[in-house]
Order: sequence, then C-alpha cells, then structure tokens
Amino acid sequence: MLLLAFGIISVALVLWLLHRMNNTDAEIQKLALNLSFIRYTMWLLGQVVLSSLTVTRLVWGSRKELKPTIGKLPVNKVPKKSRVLYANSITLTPGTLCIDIDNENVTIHALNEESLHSLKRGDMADKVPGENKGVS
Amino acid sequence: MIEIISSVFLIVGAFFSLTGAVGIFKFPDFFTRVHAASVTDSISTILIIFGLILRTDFDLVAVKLLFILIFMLLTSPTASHALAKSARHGGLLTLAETRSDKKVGDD
Amino acid sequence: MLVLSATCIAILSVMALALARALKADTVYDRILGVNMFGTKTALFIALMGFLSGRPDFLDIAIVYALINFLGMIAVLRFFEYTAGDENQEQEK
Amino acid sequence: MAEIIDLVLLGMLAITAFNIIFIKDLFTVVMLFGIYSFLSALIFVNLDAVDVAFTEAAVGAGISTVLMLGTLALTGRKEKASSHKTILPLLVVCVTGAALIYGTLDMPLFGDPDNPAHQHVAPRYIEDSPQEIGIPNMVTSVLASYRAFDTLGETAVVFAAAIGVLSLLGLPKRDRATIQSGLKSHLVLRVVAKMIIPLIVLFALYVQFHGDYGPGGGFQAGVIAAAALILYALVFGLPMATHVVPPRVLKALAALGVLIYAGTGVVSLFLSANFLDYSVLAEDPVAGQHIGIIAIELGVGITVFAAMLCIFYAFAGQTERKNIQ
Repeated sequence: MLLLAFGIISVALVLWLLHRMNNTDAEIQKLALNLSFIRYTMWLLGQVVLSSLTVTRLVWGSRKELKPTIGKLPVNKVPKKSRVLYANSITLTPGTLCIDIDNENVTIHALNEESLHSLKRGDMADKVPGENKGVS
Repeated sequence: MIEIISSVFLIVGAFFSLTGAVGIFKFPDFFTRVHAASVTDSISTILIIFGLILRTDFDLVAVKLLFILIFMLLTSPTASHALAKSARHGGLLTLAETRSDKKVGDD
Repeated sequence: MLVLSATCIAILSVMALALARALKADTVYDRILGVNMFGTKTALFIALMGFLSGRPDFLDIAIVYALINFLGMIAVLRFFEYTAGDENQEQEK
Repeated sequence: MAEIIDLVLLGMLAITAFNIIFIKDLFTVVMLFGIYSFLSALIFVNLDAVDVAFTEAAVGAGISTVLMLGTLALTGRKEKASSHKTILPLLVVCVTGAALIYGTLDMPLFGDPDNPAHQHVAPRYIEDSPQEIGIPNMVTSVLASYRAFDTLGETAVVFAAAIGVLSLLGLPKRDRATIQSGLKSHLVLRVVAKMIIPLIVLFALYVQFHGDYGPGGGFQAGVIAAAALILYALVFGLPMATHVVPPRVLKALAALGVLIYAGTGVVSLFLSANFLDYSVLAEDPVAGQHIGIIAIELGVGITVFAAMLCIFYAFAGQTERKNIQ
C-alpha cells in the first residue's frame, strides 16, 4: 500500500518534471506505441540478425572484401517525427552507420556497397512508422 | 526445453560479442571499427538479454532485463552515431577518403 | 550453469579486448569507442553475474552502469565541443 | 568461478592504473579513471557488496567523470612536465608500500569468521535487525537506523562540500539565455536524451523508495536523479537546465534534506527517546523504524541530489563563462 503510494508519487513527479522540460525546450516527442510500431520492431530485429551475419563474415573473412563507402540518402520520404528513429535504425543494423542527419539528407557510412544499396532501395524508409500519409 | 533455447541464445550472443571485439582490432580505421562495436551492442545484447529473460520466472527480474534491453537499444546507437558525427566534424577522414588523398595504392 | 559461466568468460574477454583498445588507440575517437564498449559490456557482465550467483537484484546495478556509461559518453562529446579546433590536430597522427 | 573473475578484474584494474600513471594526456586519464571506477565497482559486486558497488558506479564513474571533464575544460588537458627528481619519491613510495604489505601479514584471513570485525557488533546487527527493524536489506537498516548518527554526519559533509564549491565558484544565474550552448547540432542525441531522462528519473525514484528491500537508497537515488539532470544540461545546455531546476531552489533543497534528517531525530527526542531512535514514531516500534528510515532516506536523497547538481552547475557555469569570453 505504502509502496503503491510512493509509486504514484514518483510517476507524478516525473510527469511534472517532464512538463517543465517540455515548456523549457519546446521539443515535445510523441511516440505512438501502436501496431505498426511493433511490426516495425519485429522487422528491424530480422534486419539486425541478417546484417550481423554479414558483418561477422567480414570480421572473420579476409580484409579484401571490406570496401567501406560513404553516401548520402534523401530523407524527404521519411516523416519528420520518425527521422530520429530512422537514423537510429540505420545505426543499429550493423554494417551501416548514420554519420549525420539534417533536413534533407542522411550521411551514411557502410561497410560494403551492398548494404548501402539495400538502404537506397528504401525498404527501411518505407517501413518506418509514422504518419506516412503525407502530413509530416 | 526453455533452458536449451536460452543456452543457444547465450552462446550465440557471446560468439557475436567476441566477433565484435575481434573486429575492433582487425578493422582498419575508426569508422569501420564503429561497425564492429555495433555488432556487440545490438545483436549480442539482444541475444544475451533474451537468453537471460528465458531463465527468469517472468517476474520483476524479467521486466528489469527488458528495461536494460530497451535502454541499451536506445542509447548505444545514439552513442555510436554521436561519436561518429563528432569524429567526422572533428576532421577524421574515412578510409576511402584517406586513400584518394594519398593517391597511392597501399596494400 | 556451464553455459552461463562460458558466456561470462566470453564477455570478460570482450571487456579485456575493449580495454586494450582503449589503452592502445590510434586516435582519441578509438579510445572513446573502446571505453564505451567496455561500459556496455560491463552492464551485460553484471547481469550475467547476477544469474551466475543466483542474486538477480544485481540487475539494478546493471541499469546504473548502462545509464552512467551513456552519461559519460555525452560528457566526453560535450567536452570535445568545447575544446574542438585547437587540439584536434595534434591528436590525429 | 568467482575467484577467476576476481583475478581477471584485479589484473585489468592494475593495468589500467599503470597506464593512468604514465599517460600525460589528462583527457585520456579521466576516461581511464572512468574504467577504473567501473572495474572497482565490479569487484565490489563480486564481493557481494552491492550497495557499495552502486555508489561507486554512480559517483565514481558518473558524476566525478563529468566534474573532472568540467575541470579540464577550465584548465587545459596537458599535464605539466614535472621538474622534481623522481628517485626519492619512488623510494618513499616503495618503502611505504612494503611496510603496508608487511602489515597485511598480521591481518586475519579473508572471510575468516573469527575476524575481529565479525565479532564486535556485526553479529548483533545480523541477528537482531530482522526483529528490531524488520526490513530485508540489512545494509539499509545498519546505515539508516543503527548508525543513523554517522549517516547524518555524511549527509552534512555532502552539504558542506556543496557549500564549499559554491563559495569558491558561485552559482550561475537563472536566465533564459539566448546563448546556444547545448549539443545543438546533435538532433538524434536530443531526441533520445529526452526519451530516456524520464526513465532515469523514474529509476532514481524507484531506488529511493525501494532501498529498504533492494540495493540502493537515498544516496544512490540522489546521485542518479542528479545524473539525469546533468544529462539534460549537457545535451540542452546549462541555461535550459537552470530554467527547469533553478539554482536557488537547489540551495533550498540541499538545506531541506539535512533539515528533514535532523528533524526526524529531533521529533524522536520530543517523543522522549534518544536522538534518531525511530521506535517511538509509531505505536509499533518496527513500524516506527520503517517510517524513520523512509524519512531520513528521503532527506539524504534530497540533499545529495541538490548538492551534486549544485556542484555541477557551479562547474558548468564557470566553463560557460570562460567560453563566452
């Protein structure tokens, strides 16, 4: 009972602090925990496994296969809210690393051309959840 | 049964972890090494934490493990990204750029 | 139990390798990478150790480790923003 | 297994320490000190000293790394070449070390139940605390009840440290400055930091209120909560942070924590018991103990949080002032 009360107090305190922070920096984030987000997470897990295998092959294989490249991708298709999620997904999948993100482009460092190409095809950009229906 | 699945998860996770650790020595420059480190951060963390969750009674301990997993999956790509970004802005060149700068075909 | 011990040892050697990377680094960024990797592996290691010794309340410490590691990374990056420029050249060999 | 882990950890600790001695780049030294703290906390974990490890990880690896980096930003990162002769100090250190090692030969064996330390008051704590205090985490019951007076002293020390730093450096003013001082260009960092800061604060409060049952307590909780706000200040800039938690509130909070702690003691005095004897705070002595422990842990938490954040504000304010000039 007492612990429950403390729990409620804690949550209230955190919400109040967050409210103050939101008022100060005026950067409010909303993350919709809906079905599409969960589906995206599952898909991302699969991608992580696949690309980990690629990097593992590169680590244990010879150095010749290693052809690091750098490239820019447009992010116009990705809604503004989801861009950070997009950038972090790129970094999370081994083999591709997001170096920079601005309003138009993400700069990506990839271990080989193959992984850069698969990003260019735009699977991940299409799958990132968020209001894809053009509001952005 | 669950025990076996958990063991497989743990061992594969440990293998990926070691792979990443070897990678940070074997890869030639900073940016490629970040990739190697991200193997240990993403897949091996996921596998090991899931392997441990399967060993709990799915109580508070499992929730805490899940909390660690979410926390790490949020922070570690962020840390890699921020580090790579400041390395880039600090003027560190990637391998391809260094090679084209020198105009010499090394190794 | 054997599997847990084996995983523990594997993570321990990963930590040792990360430490070696942090001690012997070409650039300062490599060093930070090593330190960061060391920190994340430590958090995992504590979680494993809690299961190995049958005391999962160690997990609280693992959480603290993950958190503090991130804070340290950010502090280091912030330090760079301050001292960037004048001292970067001498770091790159 | 535990012995092997201990040996490996000790080995890594020694290697790190030697490297710290020989490296002249202070920035690297600070990072290695972070690793050093992590390693020593790991050793504490391995020795089952969970609460100590908690503190070491939070304070040693977290806050002090941040503060040392803040200092480096003020002073510069190269160690001055020493002009002293090194032979004599080395000799003194070697002799002292040898004497200390010789001294350990007289010490009782590690983990020996006949150790004087295990004979004196420890058995009484271990045997009586379940009935007298009735909380599962014995460390908390020793720290907050049996040894409450010592802990009051420690809290006062933290408070005094904050006062000392403040009188030297001074607090930054609360202003909505237009200076861009955070990591403004790191979009990803800002978004993720904003997401995890509530998680950290929530975890800190969990540690605060759960200290009677698991590892942790007021001290650790205060440090973690301060870490969350330090993260905020690092990412969004000091002016923003001073706007969220104004420095003058912090000053008041630091004093308030000590006041709560000592006030609990005074209340028990008025209820005709000894200073900080909580048994009289409720009808049932055990319940009274519980109330007292929660109250003083809260006091410790508030003071530590406020003091740590005050010290960070003072350092960061100095750094920013230097940067503007």
